[in-house]
Amino acid sequence: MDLDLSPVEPFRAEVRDWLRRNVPATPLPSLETEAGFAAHRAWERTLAAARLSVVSWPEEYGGRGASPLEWLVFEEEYYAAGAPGRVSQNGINLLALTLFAHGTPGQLGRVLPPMAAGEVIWAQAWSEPGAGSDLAALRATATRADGGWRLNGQKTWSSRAAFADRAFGLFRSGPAAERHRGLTYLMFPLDADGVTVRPVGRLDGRPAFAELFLDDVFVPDRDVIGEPGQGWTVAMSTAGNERGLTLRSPGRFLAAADRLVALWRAHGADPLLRDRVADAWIKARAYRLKGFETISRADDAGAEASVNKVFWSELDVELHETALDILGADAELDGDWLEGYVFSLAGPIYAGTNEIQRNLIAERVLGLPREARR
Amino acid sequence: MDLDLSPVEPFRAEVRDWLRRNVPATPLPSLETEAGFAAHRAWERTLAAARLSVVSWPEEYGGRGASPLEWLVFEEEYYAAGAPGRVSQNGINLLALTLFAHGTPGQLGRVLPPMAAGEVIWAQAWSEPGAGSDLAALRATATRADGGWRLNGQKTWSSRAAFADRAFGLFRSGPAAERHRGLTYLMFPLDADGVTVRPVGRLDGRPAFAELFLDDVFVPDRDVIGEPGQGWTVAMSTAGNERGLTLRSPGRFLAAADRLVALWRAHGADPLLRDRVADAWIKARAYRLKGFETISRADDAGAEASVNKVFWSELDVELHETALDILGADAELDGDWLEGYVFSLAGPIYAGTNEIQRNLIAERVLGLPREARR
Amino acid sequence: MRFVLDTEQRLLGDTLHGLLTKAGTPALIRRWAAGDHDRTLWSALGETGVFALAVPERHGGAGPLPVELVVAAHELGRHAAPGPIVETLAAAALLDGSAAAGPAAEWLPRIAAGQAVVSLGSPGRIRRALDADAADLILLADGEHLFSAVPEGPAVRALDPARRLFPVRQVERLATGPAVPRAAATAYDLAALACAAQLLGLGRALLDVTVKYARTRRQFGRPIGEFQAVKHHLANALTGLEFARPLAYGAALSFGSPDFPRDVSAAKAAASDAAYATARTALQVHGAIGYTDEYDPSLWIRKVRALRSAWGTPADHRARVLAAVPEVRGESPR
Amino acid sequence: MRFVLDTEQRLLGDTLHGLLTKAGTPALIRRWAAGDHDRTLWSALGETGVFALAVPERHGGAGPLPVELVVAAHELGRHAAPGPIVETLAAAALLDGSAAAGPAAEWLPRIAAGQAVVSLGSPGRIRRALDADAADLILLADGEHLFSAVPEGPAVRALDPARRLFPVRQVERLATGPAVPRAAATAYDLAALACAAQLLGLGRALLDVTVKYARTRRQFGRPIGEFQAVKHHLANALTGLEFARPLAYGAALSFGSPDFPRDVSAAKAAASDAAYATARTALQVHGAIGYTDEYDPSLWIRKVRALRSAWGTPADHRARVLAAVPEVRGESPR
Repeated sequence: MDLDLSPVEPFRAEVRDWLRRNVPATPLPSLETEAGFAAHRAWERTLAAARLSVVSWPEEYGGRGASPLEWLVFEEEYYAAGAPGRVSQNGINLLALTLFAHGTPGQLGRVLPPMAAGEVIWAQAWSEPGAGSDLAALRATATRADGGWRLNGQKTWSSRAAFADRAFGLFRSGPAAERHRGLTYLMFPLDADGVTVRPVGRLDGRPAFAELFLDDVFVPDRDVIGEPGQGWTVAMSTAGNERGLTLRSPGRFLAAADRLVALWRAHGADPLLRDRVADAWIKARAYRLKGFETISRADDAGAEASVNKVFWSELDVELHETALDILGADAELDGDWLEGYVFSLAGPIYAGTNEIQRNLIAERVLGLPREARR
Repeated sequence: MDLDLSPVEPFRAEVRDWLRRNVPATPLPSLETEAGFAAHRAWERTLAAARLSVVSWPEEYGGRGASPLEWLVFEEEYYAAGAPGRVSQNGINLLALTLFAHGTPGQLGRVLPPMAAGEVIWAQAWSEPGAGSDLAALRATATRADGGWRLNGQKTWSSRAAFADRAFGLFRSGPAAERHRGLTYLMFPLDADGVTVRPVGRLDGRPAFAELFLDDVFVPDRDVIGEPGQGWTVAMSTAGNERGLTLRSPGRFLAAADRLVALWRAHGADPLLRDRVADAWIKARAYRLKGFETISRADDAGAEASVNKVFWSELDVELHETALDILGADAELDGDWLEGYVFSLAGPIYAGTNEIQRNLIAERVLGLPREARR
Repeated sequence: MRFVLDTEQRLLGDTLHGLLTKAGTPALIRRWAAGDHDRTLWSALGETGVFALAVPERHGGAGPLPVELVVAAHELGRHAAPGPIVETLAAAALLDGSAAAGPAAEWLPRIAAGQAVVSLGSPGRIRRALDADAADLILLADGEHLFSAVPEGPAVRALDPARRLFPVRQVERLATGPAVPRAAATAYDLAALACAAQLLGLGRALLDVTVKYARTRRQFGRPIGEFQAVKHHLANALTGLEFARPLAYGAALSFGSPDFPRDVSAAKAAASDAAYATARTALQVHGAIGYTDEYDPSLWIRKVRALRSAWGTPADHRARVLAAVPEVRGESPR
Repeated sequence: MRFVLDTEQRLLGDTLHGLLTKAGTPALIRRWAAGDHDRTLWSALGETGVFALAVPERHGGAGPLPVELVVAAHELGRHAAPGPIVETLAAAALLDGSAAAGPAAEWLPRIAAGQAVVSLGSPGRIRRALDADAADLILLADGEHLFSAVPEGPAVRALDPARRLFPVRQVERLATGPAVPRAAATAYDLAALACAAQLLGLGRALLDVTVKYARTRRQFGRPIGEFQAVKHHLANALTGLEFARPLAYGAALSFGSPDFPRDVSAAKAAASDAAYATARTALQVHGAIGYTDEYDPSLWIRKVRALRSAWGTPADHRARVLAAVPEVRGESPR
């Protein structure tokens, strides 16, 4: 057992140096605004030009073939430098991982490079009004058409969709009674005929997601991922990744915890809040070390993704609640900490609520019996 | 709406004055020891001699017919004075309330005066090894015999039974398949032929409860409470009271919270613990005021007992955990706070676990649907 | 001793609930946030006597009636009514107690009648005046001086879009003397109590709407309210609110006694925690929809977060409580 | 970088687990509490090399090997092994570092071989020496002086009956100089780390036994482990333990670096909280039986509560962590 990071120190130094020279001195506007979205897209292009937008991908698609450890180190440096949020995150962390597992060579070659370059920004289109946590209850349909499929129905909580270019999601291509079976995984453009995008404001009023109304939207066969009808299985590989380290890397929390300590000190280091500040810092380190443990293991400990997701999502809320308590009467004022707080509140809800994750942990890791089903 | 306590101030003054003159200067030994039990029994006799052992009962049974408000005030003064724990509590708060509702005049006359006088100390005998939270799964039996019943089976977690005189509980007089039906409520002596009492230590090693083994124990008909086979209904009236104010009166927590504040100040008023100390004090006051609200209402808000039980049992644990954290490295040493902590840990478990209470609150107060049953 | 609302007090609550339901506060909140300060609701509240509760009879009011103020603030919170209502109530106490005879005679009858919208600030304690651009009068209490004030710049953007917070600067001195800080202290306590009551009303409304949602929203083939996790979240929310309420009424009844500040602080700390925990539960049980700007309960959730640290943070109030707990006579046995 | 135990380290854990399972610690704990200080298990631990992990090679040991110490302490905690094991390990570091050549040469080989039971105290930090009446040597580190010591009166009654805590007084000076406080600091950190690892083992054992109980115990016609409330309690316990573990191994790997004290403190605070939360869950899920003296897991529950505040409370350790966090270069954007 060791924690010898010296082999990756040259890579860390290169990343740190590049970021020091390139991270905008002034924070970009919120990426949940039109101007902010454009600025973040431009930043993705800057990253891509330095081959830093998707370091862990193979070189042929715009990456550097970085190891998981190098990726973790990249993330540490990225957030420590206060670099902008990643507007390409849905594509890079969800769709791309699915494509690597299930995509055709043609899809990989067509989809990944523009994603890496920040030319095409992707939105996810999972949820529907009647199917949030219970994704198997999806009702939006994909119907066979000449050379492709026709999409109909409604998607909701589609993050980034207010300003993104394309979206991916599951659609029902078989009878609803089949639930997990009979779903197909498709990609479609948000500016296609028949797509209506209605931006929806989140808690701070910013349009962080959108509703999508789909009226006979044509999708060619080549934009189906995996076999038609096998979308659930295909999507679950994405979901597994979504719930692991990639969705929120340890680097984010290390940086946020350092900022929290600085905020606490700047406000007089109130001993009343000392334990909570320390806990946030300790937990961020715990997540970092847990990440090293995860990538050191050959086997993929399935529900570990659930354990990680519960941990980081609650840490994120606690960390930001502590920051707001440090700010006291000023907590309600707009600013980085308030936006971070609003963002953190979604953590325990999305990508499988923490209640569902706890069920999975109890049943899959601890072996407790499943509930009586109706 | 008012909080005018002036009409009960003379009563308060009388109680306070008597306690000031009579509460032992040195704390009695723990009532979970043989010597301590005897000392507490003697204290009950002292209380009874001053007609202060059961102030809310009718005068004919040893009480003063005190109003609910007077009872609350009595409890406030009693615990503020640091008076000894009540070894008669099982009898006074559980059995007596059931007898007032369901007992015959003969039973009332025979059972209550010696209970009030501290001459007969009662233990409860509800749980069985296979029936803790799920009381309807009881298996110990009461079988018809000439002039009475024969008890067989095992009871457990029988609090006070290591040293008490008599016990009360439910026994199955019909088929087990009937669950809630076919139970009978009986009283029996702990020194009767066929009763074996095996004291069981709690977390601090003190024998706070016992196992009872019953082998053809004869109980005369006059010691059945209510109709045979109706024991569940009879017991539920006791349970309702058990879960309300009487099991842990607000006065206990007001006194404990004042002691906590004193402890915190004596240890340097560490700001790190300030919020938790303040919360305990605030919650004790909240419970006091909630008690005034409860007795001001004509209607009995059923599951209010569950709300109260969850609240005080968690307050009790929090309050004692805070005390132990104030004591720091000395927290593990024997003493009042540690014994109070051990005692508090039983609160969320007994008299219906807090998990069950939360179900009751959700279903009976909030109207959420019951779970699917098998 | 009868520690429950009497018939008349309950009637006041019912009347306000009816009025506010009819007014349709969600639309009003959104309009208020957009700068539309229509006073129809304000006038109606005045006619119902809400503002008169803080104004003494000699100035055309019926107060101070702290219990009724808690009843009213609870309903106003339950409907998340927008505008500087608490501030106007506090301003009444401040004007009345500051020995500012002229301004009191000028403004108190108008406040009582619902014809004046007042905001206020106080260096250190209340650094920004709520909805100052909608106010007929802005008060600024600074030590022994009471001033009128005007906004000094635009509103600061805040989480609750209907809370528009303005820095202000003094314009004219209205009163000077030791009565000013005394009145400011009373005004602060009354406002903190009204704020606590609002939080309880906000929490109650969020609990109700979340219970309703959990009864009807189905996932995995059953209403989500059937799941124990959801049940226990909601049972905890109820328990917190149930025990914070008597603290608020208890504080109201100690108005005028030396215990009033301590009791107000106990109520504000407990109400802040209970309402905030309920808001978090509401969000978690609703899922993404509760996180949505256009879903009405999100207006309640945002207001709870804001009021939690308005008129003193929970930590401020807990410190005040402990400072007021007397020394006990040594450590007594259990 | 490979941040998982290697084969040999896993083997050490498995060996100890086997040894301790066979030894039947519950009976040993009860005997130890009753004053029976039989050394069969102690010798066996010595033969397995547990104590040698803290003793340098020149004194007959194999250490210091902090990772292996964490592995061993985890298993010792998992079985709640009684006796001053952590104290003896800390004593080895103290003797080794204190420039007390004679006592070191005398005691360290015996410690390494499992032939010496040592306890220790330190004014301010460790006010009572654990199991002092069972010890061959009691050390007392006070400023620049290292003393041997003897018990001064009977054991103080404590929650965990197998933890017998004695006030001690100094007898003979063994060493003096600046090396003593340095060695005492290292010994303290190593002990706190071993204590953290014990807590993780205790927590793991409590989680395992509680999961097993929840699978088989039936109430209301089903195993209680089917209820969501029970599931979520246990999932939370697992999550806490899972994230405290890497902190303990991370701290072991920073032994000798300036980060060691900070990393030990992070591990001790997190392990204390995780193990204590697990103990509370174990108690709640078991119900009354978990609260029972004669039910073995109650021995684990009591030990967790005791170790939570032994070798520094969580608050002490959190303060130490924050004191060691460097100033960041100003508040960076998100």
